Amino acid sequence: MQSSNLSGLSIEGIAKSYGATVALERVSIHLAAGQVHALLGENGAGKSTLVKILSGVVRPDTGQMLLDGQTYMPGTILDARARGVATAFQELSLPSNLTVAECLLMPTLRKGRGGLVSARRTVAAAAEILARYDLRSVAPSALISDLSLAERQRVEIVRAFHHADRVLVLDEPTAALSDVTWLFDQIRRATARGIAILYISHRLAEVRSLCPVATVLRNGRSVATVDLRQADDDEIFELMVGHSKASESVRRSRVTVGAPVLEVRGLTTPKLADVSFTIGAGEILGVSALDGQGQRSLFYALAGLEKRLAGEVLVEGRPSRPGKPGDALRDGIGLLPEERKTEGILANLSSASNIVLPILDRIGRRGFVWPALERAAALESARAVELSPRYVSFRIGDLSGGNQQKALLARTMASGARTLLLFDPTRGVDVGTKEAIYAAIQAFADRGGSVLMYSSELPEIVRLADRCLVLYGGRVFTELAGPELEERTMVAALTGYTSAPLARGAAR
Amino acid sequence: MTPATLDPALSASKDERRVTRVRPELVTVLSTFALSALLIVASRFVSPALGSWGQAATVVSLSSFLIVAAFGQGLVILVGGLDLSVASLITLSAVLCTTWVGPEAGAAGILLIPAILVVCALIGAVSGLGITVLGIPPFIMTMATGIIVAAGALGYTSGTPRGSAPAPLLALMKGEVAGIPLLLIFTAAFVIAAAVLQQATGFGRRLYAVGASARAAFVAGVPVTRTVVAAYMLSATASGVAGLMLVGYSDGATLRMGDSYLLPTIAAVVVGGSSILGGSGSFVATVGGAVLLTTLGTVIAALGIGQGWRTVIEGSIILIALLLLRENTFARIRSWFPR
Amino acid sequence: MTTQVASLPPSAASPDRLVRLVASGAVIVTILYLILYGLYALWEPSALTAYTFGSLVNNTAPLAIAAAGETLVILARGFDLSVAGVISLTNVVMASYPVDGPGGALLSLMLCMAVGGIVGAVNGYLVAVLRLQTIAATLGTMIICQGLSLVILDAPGGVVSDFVADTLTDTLFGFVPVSGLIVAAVVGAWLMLRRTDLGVALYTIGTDEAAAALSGVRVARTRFLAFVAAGMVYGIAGFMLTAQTVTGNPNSGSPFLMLTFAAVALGGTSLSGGRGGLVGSIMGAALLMLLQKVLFSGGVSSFYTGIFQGAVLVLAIVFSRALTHLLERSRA
Amino acid sequence: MGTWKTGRAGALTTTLTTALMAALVGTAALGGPAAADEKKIKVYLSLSYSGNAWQSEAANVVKALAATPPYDKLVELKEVISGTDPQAQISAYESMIDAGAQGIISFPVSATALNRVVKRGCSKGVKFFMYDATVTEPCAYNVSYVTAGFGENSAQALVNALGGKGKIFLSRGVPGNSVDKRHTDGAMSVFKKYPGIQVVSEYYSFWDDRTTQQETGKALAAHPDVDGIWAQAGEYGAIQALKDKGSKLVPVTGENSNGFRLALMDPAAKQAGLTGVSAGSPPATAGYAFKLMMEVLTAKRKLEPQNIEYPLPWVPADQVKVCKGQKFEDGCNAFPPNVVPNSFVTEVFNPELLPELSLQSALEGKPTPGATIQPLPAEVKRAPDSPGINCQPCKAPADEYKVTKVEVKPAR
Repeated sequence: MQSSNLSGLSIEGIAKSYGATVALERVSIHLAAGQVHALLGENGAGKSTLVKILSGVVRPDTGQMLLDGQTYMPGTILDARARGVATAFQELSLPSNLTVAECLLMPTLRKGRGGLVSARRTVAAAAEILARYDLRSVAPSALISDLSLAERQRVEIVRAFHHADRVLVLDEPTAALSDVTWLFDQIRRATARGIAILYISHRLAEVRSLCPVATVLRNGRSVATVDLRQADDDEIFELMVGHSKASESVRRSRVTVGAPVLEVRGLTTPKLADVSFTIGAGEILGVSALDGQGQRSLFYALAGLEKRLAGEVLVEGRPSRPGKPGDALRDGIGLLPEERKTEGILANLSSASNIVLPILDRIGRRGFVWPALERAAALESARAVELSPRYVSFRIGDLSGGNQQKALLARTMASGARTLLLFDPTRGVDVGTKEAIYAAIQAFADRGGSVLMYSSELPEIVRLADRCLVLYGGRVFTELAGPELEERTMVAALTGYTSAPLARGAAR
Repeated sequence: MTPATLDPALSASKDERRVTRVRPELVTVLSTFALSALLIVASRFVSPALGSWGQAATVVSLSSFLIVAAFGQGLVILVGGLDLSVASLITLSAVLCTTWVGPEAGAAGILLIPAILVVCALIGAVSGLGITVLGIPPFIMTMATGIIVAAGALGYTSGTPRGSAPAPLLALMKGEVAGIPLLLIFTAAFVIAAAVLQQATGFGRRLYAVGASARAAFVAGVPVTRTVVAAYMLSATASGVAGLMLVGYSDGATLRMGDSYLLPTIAAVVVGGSSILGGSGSFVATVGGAVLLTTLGTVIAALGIGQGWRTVIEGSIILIALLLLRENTFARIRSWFPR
Repeated sequence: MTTQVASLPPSAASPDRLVRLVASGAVIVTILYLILYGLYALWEPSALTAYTFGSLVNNTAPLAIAAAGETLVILARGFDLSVAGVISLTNVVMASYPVDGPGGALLSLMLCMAVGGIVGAVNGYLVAVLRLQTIAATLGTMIICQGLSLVILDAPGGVVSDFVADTLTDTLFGFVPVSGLIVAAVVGAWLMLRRTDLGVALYTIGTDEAAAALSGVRVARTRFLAFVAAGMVYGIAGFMLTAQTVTGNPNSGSPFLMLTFAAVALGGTSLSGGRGGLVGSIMGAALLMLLQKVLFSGGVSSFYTGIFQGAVLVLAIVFSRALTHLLERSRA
Repeated sequence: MGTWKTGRAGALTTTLTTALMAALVGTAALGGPAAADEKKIKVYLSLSYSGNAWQSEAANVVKALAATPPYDKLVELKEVISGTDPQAQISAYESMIDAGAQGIISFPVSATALNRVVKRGCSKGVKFFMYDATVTEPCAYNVSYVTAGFGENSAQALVNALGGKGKIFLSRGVPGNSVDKRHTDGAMSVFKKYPGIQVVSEYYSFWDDRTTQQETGKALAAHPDVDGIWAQAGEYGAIQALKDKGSKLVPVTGENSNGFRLALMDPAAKQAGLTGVSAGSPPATAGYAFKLMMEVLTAKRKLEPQNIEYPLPWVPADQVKVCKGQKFEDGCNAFPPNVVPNSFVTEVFNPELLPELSLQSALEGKPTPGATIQPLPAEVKRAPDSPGINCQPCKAPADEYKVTKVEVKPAR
């Protein structure tokens, strides 16, 4: 454990409530300069609130923070930056109308003649920043809206690095990154300069490779600070959830694969060429690919969100040509979309309303969907994904990302679809929630449903899938099954046998 | 408070952080009605004859048109739109009612009343399709349909609407059943039916979903286009009903009949706490907003000061009401009463 | 970098700025304007005289400036109904307190902008600090302004100084309308504003308020300033309206309410914020005013004017969307 | 809206637009300026907003007269509706002047805002005839009843009916309107003389029946014991509001709606306490103004621009008489309820000045079969100056608010 130390950031007894909702009860952490400190905790443990307090977005009700021995209580993001504290947020905070350069320099851009903003100087300054952090592949004049999710995440991270002279907060920085080498390099360089880093991630392996110490947050309190070299995964897990965890990584028991449920023949879209496969009843087919290899197009074309150029899709023998997701649902295909924030949740509504959306007509009595009926149906669906009943009547936008994801999975499963298209179902989700989601997916398959699942995490595929398609350049590069379905083979296949193993695969 | 070490009491994975359960919408509804009642009582100071049941009855009858029209406006706002054709549709249905049906209408003539509402609904469908299929902003599309419908009504009547109200509408607006004004019964029934439609049917729930996020609702399989078009059709129909009620009330139609209702419908919805951006709000709160605005009108009308200052006071009270109805205010009041 | 970066689609290079510009509302509405003006000139040859054009510009200036002000608020994702109130208020203030001569005109202009700025500050405070919904708060201030206008002038009348009445509606060198120069000055100020941090922040909070806040933009301050600036611009609109009508009228602002929003939307500014610009709104206003002329010269009159107006409004939007679509497809 | 699905609406939009734009240009081209008949006198009728009975009747009589021989061969009349926005009317006048108008007959929406364009028109030889509402530009002809004392005369009639004592409502017109102010000032000049008269409520009805009904209803909630109502146009709504409240009616003075006139002669209403006077703004002014203009344009009359007063219609309750035919004949001045709507403004006729008109002209703008234009009396009545209404700057005569129609009873 760290002793009280003048250099770095000390957080002492911080508490924060929103009205009657208590987000943080008592949190104390010391971030030492030059060290990467992990923050672990389930979704809803209070991590986001702590991040907001550190970044100056909200002020704590009680408690104090000391930065290098001086009181630190930022009122705005700019206050925090002025003290050398910056954050790369989980929900990326890059306004989509700006260019990369503007984003990096906001709110004060470079001025030219007459004190007016000079686009040229702004771009030049940004190019310099991008170069400093080895991100030359992103053009400083590109619009944020034109970037891929991974590129946006990188820009977000670079911006935080740029403003963080003393303390850097990285909230799920790898959620959209398939490759973490670049990030880890930057982190090492930053710590070498004496910057304290608070690192938040659900990926324990990642955390172990970076951080010597971790603080565990549970129900709004910092319950323990542990030396990661001396604690094993189970101990950490127990600290996080408050009880020991069931054994992990059991390859799912293979049920006999039934008759074909989803048959795809020669599916072609502008980003996908001639993809064919079949999923049987009770089967989970994994999809693995690097960013942007057409996996999104595959899922969206099946769900009626993207136009098909050619190919045929049969659901239990009947052709399915959905023009919109509603049609796909009617054919028995349910989609869990990629972007939770924009395509998934209805932030203003309760979780219950979110969950029952596709089955409103079914749960009604004589056409009336009374609140009690909605709640009852939602509770039943929530049970399947282990979503706590108390969250069902909450505004879904107020829930943590993991609970939102559970609710969305509950919605997709409740829709009655026999084929689920799950696009990265555990993105940005903590360990406990992951387990619940895995269990729900397995249970669904065990009941005879068929699942097409893309995941950015290889172990997930290895664990859940019966077979796995590897997409490369919009085509099925290979199909792995049985003993081939393990991480090393997959890593090779992902890159089309072209390069060294990926960092993440190697790290595991 | 527990120190930052492992605490046995915490070993059970139980989240003890408290959470508020009072719904802000409920508070808005209660507040608007309470403010209205308060205004009525306080208006005794303005004139001794005010603050009576008679005044309350006036408020109910005057607010009924606004309530009906604001229902439609509220649905459209709920799906993230705005209906500027309310005024023209009120006028259109009034004009069609006096010309098609008229005072001496028999049973066959009465059947034309639903036909009028169908015309309104079709116009609403045009607005809705323009917005969903052609992607025209609701503001422009409904403004355009409004202008077109107004011009059509003008041309159709050559400027002079003929005829007067059919007997059933007169009865609706002025009749009584067992001493209770028929209008009150009708309005109450309308409010209940409309609130149930909005809050407790699949269609109503889908409206909320589309308003909260059209994209997410679409991905989740909601027929967004159909839902939005239906909202505009219902709005147009509600305006049509308000027009029919106005015909019964004033026993005739004029071409400017609806003009004074456009901004009040929006104001009623917003004062009732719905977000102008869609996805939130309840019809009962809108009713509260409509009643509050109408009460305000009757009280201010009795003030013995010039129209200029009267208008200033009206605007100020609307602002004060909005400030009082903010969620922050509720939170602050709640914090005074710790549990 | 590892290979996977190479396998990604190349990071979106600087997009084709020309296509973006052409597809922007301002350019499309200008194209529409030119088409309609051609039609107008075809039917009414005097349309091409400096006088007719000048009087059209005079007629357009108040609405164009009002729409310009409204754009500032709409870009920041708001609605400002107080535009109608401020125009009435500044109009009656000017007619009640006329000051003669060029210095007087300048003083009046300052007064109008101050009145508008104060109303804007009230709006800004209600919206940005007290967090009322924009449409509701500005409805309240609009009503209050209308009341105050009636208090100041209870019937049309008042006196407007000759300098304001004559010079501001005149033409320079026989072909440059003075009112056009004022509009140009507003545009100039806008182009400067766009190239300040505030201007960038304005678009940003309209696009994504949460992200803007996390990027260090002071959201409340930006929104407050947007309302103040908009109010001041409405003040200029009231000033120009007074110059044109040479009279005070406590109801003079009312017709502007819907028209400003129509002009903004026609100009390609998204009513949900973040996209568009002030030049488009000005051209949108010009298009609306031109439309009256075209319909008149085309022989459309009487009852059916409204039907054509509505149809053209819709068609203009559909046309611009279609053009944008075509351009985007040709780029792809 | 429209953004939840991507790239679907585009193609459809494109096709539709192309088709619609083509259609629009096509129609527009077809509907282009009709080849004007060079020999005809080009006259424009500029309306504010043809949204109420008054406006459309006024427009209809002008249209009917223009189609009555011999004018049907002489004049080419075009109607333009520009709304209540002065700027729109300025633009409309500009267009008319550019299009070579010889005469413009108009209901001006502002007494002062149009002056500049009117002046320009005059300098190009255009004759402006304003009916009912007026402009202060001296080169225009104003034909109006506004100076004829509606406010003070009807106020005096109400005072007389109340015996000089009682609580009254003022049901006014449009706030901030100069005609409303002229009427109200006139009325107040009378009411002030009677200490027993107490104005307990003053509200604006926008000259509309339904608004009057609602506003009167609100006022009645505060003052159920009202003794009389002085109303501008919309007066029939005031009577309905009284009826909504119960059986008691009170004296009401108002303008010329058919519903009001019928109510004044209804024995049951009289029994319940209704009496009053129907006076005020006559749409017939438009017809008179048009005929004057045509006589000037056809050089049958030499008349310098001036303010001309149209006589104030004045029908007390005991003089209401229902017409049997299509016109005001034998002193009748109202129509049966099944013939015209309640909001119909009866004073669209004038047996002496406008014998050409019938109900059909007022309702549909069609000429009366067989009628021909009759010459107007040579004399016109000059209107007194009324600052801000028909002149600026000028001084009102000392007897501006002189009561002319009824006896002035001394205050008790």
